[in-house]
Amino acid sequence: MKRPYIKLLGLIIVLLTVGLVFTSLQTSKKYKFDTKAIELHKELVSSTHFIDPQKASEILSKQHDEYIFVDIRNPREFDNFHIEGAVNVPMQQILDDQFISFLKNDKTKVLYSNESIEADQIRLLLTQFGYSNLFVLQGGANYWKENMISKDVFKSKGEYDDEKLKFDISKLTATE
Amino acid sequence: MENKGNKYMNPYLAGLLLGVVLLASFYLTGRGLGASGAMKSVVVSGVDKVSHDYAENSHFYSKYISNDQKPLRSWLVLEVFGVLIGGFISGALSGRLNLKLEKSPKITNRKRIWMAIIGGALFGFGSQLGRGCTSGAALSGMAVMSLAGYVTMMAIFGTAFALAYFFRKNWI
Amino acid sequence: MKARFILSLILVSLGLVAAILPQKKNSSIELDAQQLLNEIQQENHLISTDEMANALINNDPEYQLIDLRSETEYKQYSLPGSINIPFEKLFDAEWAPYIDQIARKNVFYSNGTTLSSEAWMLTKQRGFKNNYILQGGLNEWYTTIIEPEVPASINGEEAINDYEARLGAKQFFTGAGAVNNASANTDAKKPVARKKKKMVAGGCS
Amino acid sequence: MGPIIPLFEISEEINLLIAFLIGIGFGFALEQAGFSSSRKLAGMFYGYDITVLKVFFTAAIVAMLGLLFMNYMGMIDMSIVYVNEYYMASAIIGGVIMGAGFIIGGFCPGTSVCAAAIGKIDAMYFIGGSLIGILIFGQTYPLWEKLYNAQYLGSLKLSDSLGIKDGILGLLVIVAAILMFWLGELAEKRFKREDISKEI
Repeated sequence: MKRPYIKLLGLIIVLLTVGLVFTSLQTSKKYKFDTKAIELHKELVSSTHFIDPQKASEILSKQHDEYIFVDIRNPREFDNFHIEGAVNVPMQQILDDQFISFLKNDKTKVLYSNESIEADQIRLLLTQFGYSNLFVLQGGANYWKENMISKDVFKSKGEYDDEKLKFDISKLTATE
Repeated sequence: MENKGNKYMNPYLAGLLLGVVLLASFYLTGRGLGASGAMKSVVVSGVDKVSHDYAENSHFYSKYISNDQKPLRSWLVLEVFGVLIGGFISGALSGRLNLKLEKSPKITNRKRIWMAIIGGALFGFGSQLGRGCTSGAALSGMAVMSLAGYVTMMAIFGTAFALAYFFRKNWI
Repeated sequence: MKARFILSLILVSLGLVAAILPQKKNSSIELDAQQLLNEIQQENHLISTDEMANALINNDPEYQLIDLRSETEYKQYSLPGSINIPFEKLFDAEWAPYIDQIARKNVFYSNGTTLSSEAWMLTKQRGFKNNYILQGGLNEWYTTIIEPEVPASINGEEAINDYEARLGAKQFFTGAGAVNNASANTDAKKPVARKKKKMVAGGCS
Repeated sequence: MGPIIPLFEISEEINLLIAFLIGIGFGFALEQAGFSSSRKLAGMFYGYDITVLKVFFTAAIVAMLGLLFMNYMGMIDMSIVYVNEYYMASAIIGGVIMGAGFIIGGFCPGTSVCAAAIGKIDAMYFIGGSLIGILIFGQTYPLWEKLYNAQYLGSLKLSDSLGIKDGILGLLVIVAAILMFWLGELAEKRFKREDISKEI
């Protein structure tokens, strides 16, 4: 064996490694989060991002222009029932370019889903993605549907806050 | 003439090659290279074979054995196995394959073997205490700028230099 | 000699460049948005109350319930074996060994699902693994486990089986076998194999 | 972004395969550099052959620079990369013992495996000795446990403990290494021993 072979082999190893490193450079299109989780956590603790149905109905009746209701359910559900004036952006497609530009405008967006959890998660996702002015409608479409009496009259009854205990806790503690 | 193929690579080029391998290891696995860890795995699994209960109760061995994990099926063991193959390939390509006891002509074979065993034992012991050997602690540690890496490197080479005079017969 | 000089020059200049470049803090922990969106939709992170009740009955050590509500609420009532990490303290250093670990499945719960899903989103973004959500929270726990609804007969055999299982679970959680909260709380041990800062286990020792 | 395996949850088998491939590269580089010869390794301490110094520092510098630039380009998440934990006492004492082992035995564990692969008998004895040493450590571990865990300072980086940027430390290491290379080559000329150089 002569030396050139060894040099060649060394060169191949180097090239392979370099190639490996650089091929992995071409990653798919990534949406980087801008807001760090810890900052977001502080924000969640210190301020609310919920809008209760009462306030939402006031907004709607006064026809505030700066608010947009965003329905993140699928089109079928949207066609079935939706809050008047709401825009349908199905959550599956919320990261698509067309909607991203829509979500970028300065208006206050109120997200809702059937209940509030999915909307809340999507809101967190978008906030982490650098969007602001996002709120979540408590109770979601389900609550809205039950409590809407006529076009402009909204009767708030029952519980819309997901985090409110819906049963008597003393029943549980009494059994100890 | 037969020694023509016996030449080693230019040290700087070999260093570059080694550095690239090390870098690849960091990039792919997030860890550097190592060797003594694999030897420890061998020892641990040996002790485990001999007496599982003993290994389980020992503070030292029990760290490395758990029921669903075989110490020999680890990253470092496979890596060292690769070193064996890689070294063999290189030796074969450069015509350096032959059974040989390398020593200074001033010492006997017997002495060289004992020296190798004692040196190995010291190195094995030290690598456990120092959490890594020249490759794992010093080389990989230096690449990631870890203080432990630099300290270990200086301790190894410093001691070796300091003691070199006493063992000159072995090598010169 | 000349080659050596050039090589040294290259090395030093590379070093100079490295010294001048600002030190960036990269974090791979941030997921990309699409990935997170997919995970939200797949709902693999939801643990149903039935599943959780089953795990508790079987004393499954894999699960660690984490109560995200306030301390007062936690003291009033909590699920057996749960530990209390109020939502505002989620990222406090003292809880890091619980939140960022690989040994057990953390199941976040609150009264509803809002707090737990927020906690999940945040831990997810920080790259912590093994965090789950108790679906529907305590409210659903109550309606499915403690006071399960009697299925209408048309719901078929499966629903009735479920119901029977739930009745058994109810017995477990409310009857004589109910776990005392005070002792359950001290039960929650630190996870055994805590992963340090998500680093690769390495070195050669 | 790397490191690839921990981030993308690559399966155990592939991980082990990569370990094997990296090991081959490692072994190849070591053998090509001449680390399979104990007298060449020991030569560094007598000045007649400073290959070890050259290879070792070149490799460390290449990997270090690579990591620095990869970090700058956002290709690697250094917070996941393993940084050796620093236990001051055990690092120093362990290092001293290893140094003694190095000059007596003529190998370190990695090079001994590499040397054994091409049939060096002394390397095989060295490996056996290492196993014995590890076994001794394991058997007498309770004696050392305190020392082993003393003065834990965490995964400390030299740059952090000096309070300088990683890049500046990198530059310092490069300059120091070039100085050492220069001194080493002078020593090589001064302590040249033809007979040994041929034997190796």
